[in-house]
Amino acid sequence: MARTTVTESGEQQHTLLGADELILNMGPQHPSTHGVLRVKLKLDGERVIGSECMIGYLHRGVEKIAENRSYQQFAPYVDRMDYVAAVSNGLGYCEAVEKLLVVEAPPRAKVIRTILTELQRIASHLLWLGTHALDIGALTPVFYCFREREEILKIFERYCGARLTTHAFRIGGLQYEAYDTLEKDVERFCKAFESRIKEYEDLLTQNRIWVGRTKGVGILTAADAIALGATGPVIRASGVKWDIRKAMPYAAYDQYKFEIPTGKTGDTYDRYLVRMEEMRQSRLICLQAIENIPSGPIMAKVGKVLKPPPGEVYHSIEAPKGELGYYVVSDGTVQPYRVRIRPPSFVNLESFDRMVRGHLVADVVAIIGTLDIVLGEVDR
Amino acid sequence: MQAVIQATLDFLKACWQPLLCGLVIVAVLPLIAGYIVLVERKLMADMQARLGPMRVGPHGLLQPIADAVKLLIKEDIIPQDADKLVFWLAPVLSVGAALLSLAGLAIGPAFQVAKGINIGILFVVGVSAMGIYGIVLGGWASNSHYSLMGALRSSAQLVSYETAAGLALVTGLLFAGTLNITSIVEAQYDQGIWFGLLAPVAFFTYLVASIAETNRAPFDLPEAESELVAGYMTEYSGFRWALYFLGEYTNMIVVASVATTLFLGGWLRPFPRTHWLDFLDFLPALFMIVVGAYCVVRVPKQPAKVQSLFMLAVAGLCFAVALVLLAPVVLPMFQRSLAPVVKPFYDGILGSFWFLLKVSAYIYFFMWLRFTIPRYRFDQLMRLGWHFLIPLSIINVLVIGIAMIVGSYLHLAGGWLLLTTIPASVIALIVALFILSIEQKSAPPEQGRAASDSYAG
Amino acid sequence: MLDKVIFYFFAGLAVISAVLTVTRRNIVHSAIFLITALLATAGIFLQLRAEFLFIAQIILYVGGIMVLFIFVIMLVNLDVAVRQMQFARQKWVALLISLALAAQVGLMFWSAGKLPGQGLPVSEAVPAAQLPPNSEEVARSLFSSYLLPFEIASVLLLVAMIGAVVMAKKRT
Amino acid sequence: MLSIEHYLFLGLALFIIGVIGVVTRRNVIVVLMSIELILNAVNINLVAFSRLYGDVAGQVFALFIIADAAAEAAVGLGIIIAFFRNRETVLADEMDLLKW
Repeated sequence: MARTTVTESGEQQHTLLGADELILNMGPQHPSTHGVLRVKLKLDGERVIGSECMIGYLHRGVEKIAENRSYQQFAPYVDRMDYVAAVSNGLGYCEAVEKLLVVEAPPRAKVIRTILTELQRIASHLLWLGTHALDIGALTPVFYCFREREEILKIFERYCGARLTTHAFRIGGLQYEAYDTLEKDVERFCKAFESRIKEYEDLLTQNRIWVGRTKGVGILTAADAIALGATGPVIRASGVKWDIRKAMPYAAYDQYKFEIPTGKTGDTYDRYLVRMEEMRQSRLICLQAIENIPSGPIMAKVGKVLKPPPGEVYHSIEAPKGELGYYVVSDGTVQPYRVRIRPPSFVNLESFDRMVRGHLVADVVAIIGTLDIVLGEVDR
Repeated sequence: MQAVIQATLDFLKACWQPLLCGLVIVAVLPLIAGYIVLVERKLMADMQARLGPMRVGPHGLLQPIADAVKLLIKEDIIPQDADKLVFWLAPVLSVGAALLSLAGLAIGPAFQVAKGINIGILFVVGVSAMGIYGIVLGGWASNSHYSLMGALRSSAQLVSYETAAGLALVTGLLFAGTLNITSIVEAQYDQGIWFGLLAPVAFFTYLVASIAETNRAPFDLPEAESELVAGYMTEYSGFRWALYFLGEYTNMIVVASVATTLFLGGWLRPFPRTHWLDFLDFLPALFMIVVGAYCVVRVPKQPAKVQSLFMLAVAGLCFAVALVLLAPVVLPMFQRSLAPVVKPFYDGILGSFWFLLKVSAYIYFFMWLRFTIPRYRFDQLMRLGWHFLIPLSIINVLVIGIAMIVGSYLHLAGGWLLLTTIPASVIALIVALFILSIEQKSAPPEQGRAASDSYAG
Repeated sequence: MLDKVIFYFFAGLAVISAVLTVTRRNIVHSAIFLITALLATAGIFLQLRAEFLFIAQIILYVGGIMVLFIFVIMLVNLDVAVRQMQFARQKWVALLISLALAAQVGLMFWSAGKLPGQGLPVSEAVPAAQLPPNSEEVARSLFSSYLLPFEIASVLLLVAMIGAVVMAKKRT
Repeated sequence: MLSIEHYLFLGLALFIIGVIGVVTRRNVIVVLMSIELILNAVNINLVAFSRLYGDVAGQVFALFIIADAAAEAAVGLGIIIAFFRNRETVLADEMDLLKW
């Protein structure tokens, strides 16, 4: 057994047996680092006394690619960042460029965007729930979650022909008119989904082992969460009522009533509860939105060639994982001068080290799971 | 030379039966284990709204064979810095201990490899416990952190839970008064009630501890795939990995058989001396008839003619088996003189039917748990073992012993013993829960500290 | 004849593994060979019709004590230990002691004038078929004639348990 | 026929090997393991005589010896862990202080 001494600023950690720490490389090929995250853990026995996240295994230079593509051409690339929530990514980018162009999508487009984005939020949370439960050892929820996610993906497929990297929206509105039975499909899904959430909660929420594994694990206080710039369910579970949909409404969110669920302690269990409640709220938003989809055009008047006036804009939306921001700089040509993306997963990953210290290896996977990171977005 | 040959012949003459049984077990068990895996996958699929293996053979029936072939022809990788000898030895130990412990088990009054061992059930428990070396040494020899952590977790876990399991067995043995497997089952026949009903707490303790001992979910920490990749098996591939797998499933059969023998009446049917339940003897035949009838019903729904014929053949087979099963039960009713002739058949078939039914139910429970609940964390596992199960089983031995003495003063026997043992079990449970609550009050499970001491247990 | 084969097999196994136990550099290998030696001893017990002791040896020694050993070996730093010198410079002392021991026992055999095979056959006094059931017999003896030693042993184990916990506890 | 001397010689061999291990090895864990060997050698003698006289007392005492070995191993290994924590070594000849 190879124990390697860590000589890091002469800091002598006191371990259980007085022996050196054990360095455990988790990932980039590990079943529960959700892709290619590599975590270097300093262990004392099984207790984590330090950690370091190593990222970049999925780096594709998305931001650099933007500088060599026209505005429309770049839109499909953002789908490949958070590839389990492609619709939300697209929404953020399209709205940012629209802000830069000083155009606004027509109301009908806005409502349909909202519906699809909320469905995407449910789909993303379902994927999170399934894999998170799988990490903690529950084998079954993942298949139930995929069953419902499949329904959502079917709606996407019928709408735009793609399931994963949808490229559903266009700058200025929508390319496709909603298909005939969209409302009915969404309604049917939402009606069925109520009981399905209950099914997941039956399996997990009151389960002693689940509570034992998640309660008190990976606590992030509100102050820490703010200091580390955490957003999305992570900060809300710490008790901070921060949701871009309410704070800076975009798309059609100002028309709908919904709650922002918050937690108290900011542990893994709270994050679980917050996300479960968010799925319910998303379902309610969808139900409200399909009641009254305004008629009218789906595309604002934008030219075939987009030449935004020189300037810069920052626009952020509430993606399933947190605040997804696009900072777009235009120099007046057909290509953006610079696109900087603020990915929620990357920023949330900052709190990882704070969360895992003092926990066991088993908790590390629970914490990676609860952060709900997507490496495509972290590495870009 | 002559003497050696003579000795060998004597040995063979004396031991041909156990040797043959052993050979059959070694030859057939991998197949059985493979099909348990298939059943597990099918059950899991059923509970998870999907189909499971469907491609190899009808409904994936040939999947185990395909898997076995795949594993056999896979490249055998030995890590460069591994301790080669130990790396080679460990899986063999694991599967060897599991197979060896089968020798002490009795599937029915007629089927036992080594008959009348004086130490019976202790032999099974002791030998199967040696399988831990396969895990610990394999994890160590792989020279990988994940493997080592799996090995450490496993040794700590097995040592802790073996205590609880052993004490639960002691409680059962209090009723039996013998270690011999056959005598244990006969004792349950004499009492007319299973020991599992007389000592429910002991049965529960053994159930939990046996899950932990076989490294099954929710106690599958040594191989927790989401944390330790595959724990002690991380560096193993191909045939060696298959050996571990075989050892694990054989171990499941072993613990299920021990529980069945000691707590669930072995090869006896439920309430073996309650005569109005005699109709249960027809159950295996009835079961086969129902399966056959179901096949017949399904025949018109088959898409192809070949499949219809296949279904019919299966149905015919079922009916034939049902006839064979019925004969020893029905014939003596008409012809009293036939009774002693068919008795051994009757014992053998019915006995093994009940035994295997109980073992299957036990294993089914394991699987059901695995699909339903998440995994414990290591410190939680240790706390459950040391703060709850072990006190519970110690107190249980004590109070059940007292209950038996009280029962003997009151001249209670059989089902009447429940009058003393059930209150005793309730007392044991209450006291153990009380201890647990004191434990939790005095030392709230604080994260870091509790965790760091978990191995010390 | 069969008895003899079994005895020589287990005896040879025990001696060879014992030698390997004290000579291997790698402690884990040492432990593995010690396990083999203990198992071989268990085989000897079985051959002597001491069935209960056979299984006690397996459960307690092999399943309990040796697991503890291996556990501790894995906890303490092994890599360094293998590279260090394994044998003290007391080889001659060891040789002397063992020679003295062997001489003493040899003298005893010589004075008795008996070699293996010439002395009292172990299974003559009571033939194997007439032995009472072993575990019952051991239990009866343990809980009647030797009840006090049994209780003392349990107190010893309790003390050892407390002692081990106190020793191994982390001083804070 | 197997005579009692067979077992005595086996016990002697194991005993001597154990003594050699205790005296020559530096690693305390191996020393402890050698002690287990010695105890086993004694057990063989006890059980052999028990068989010879058809008296189960020898086996009972062998049981006591096993219990004793368990106690000894537990305390010994506890000491080793405590020692390792303080001195980061398991070598016998470095245990040269009465107090640390």
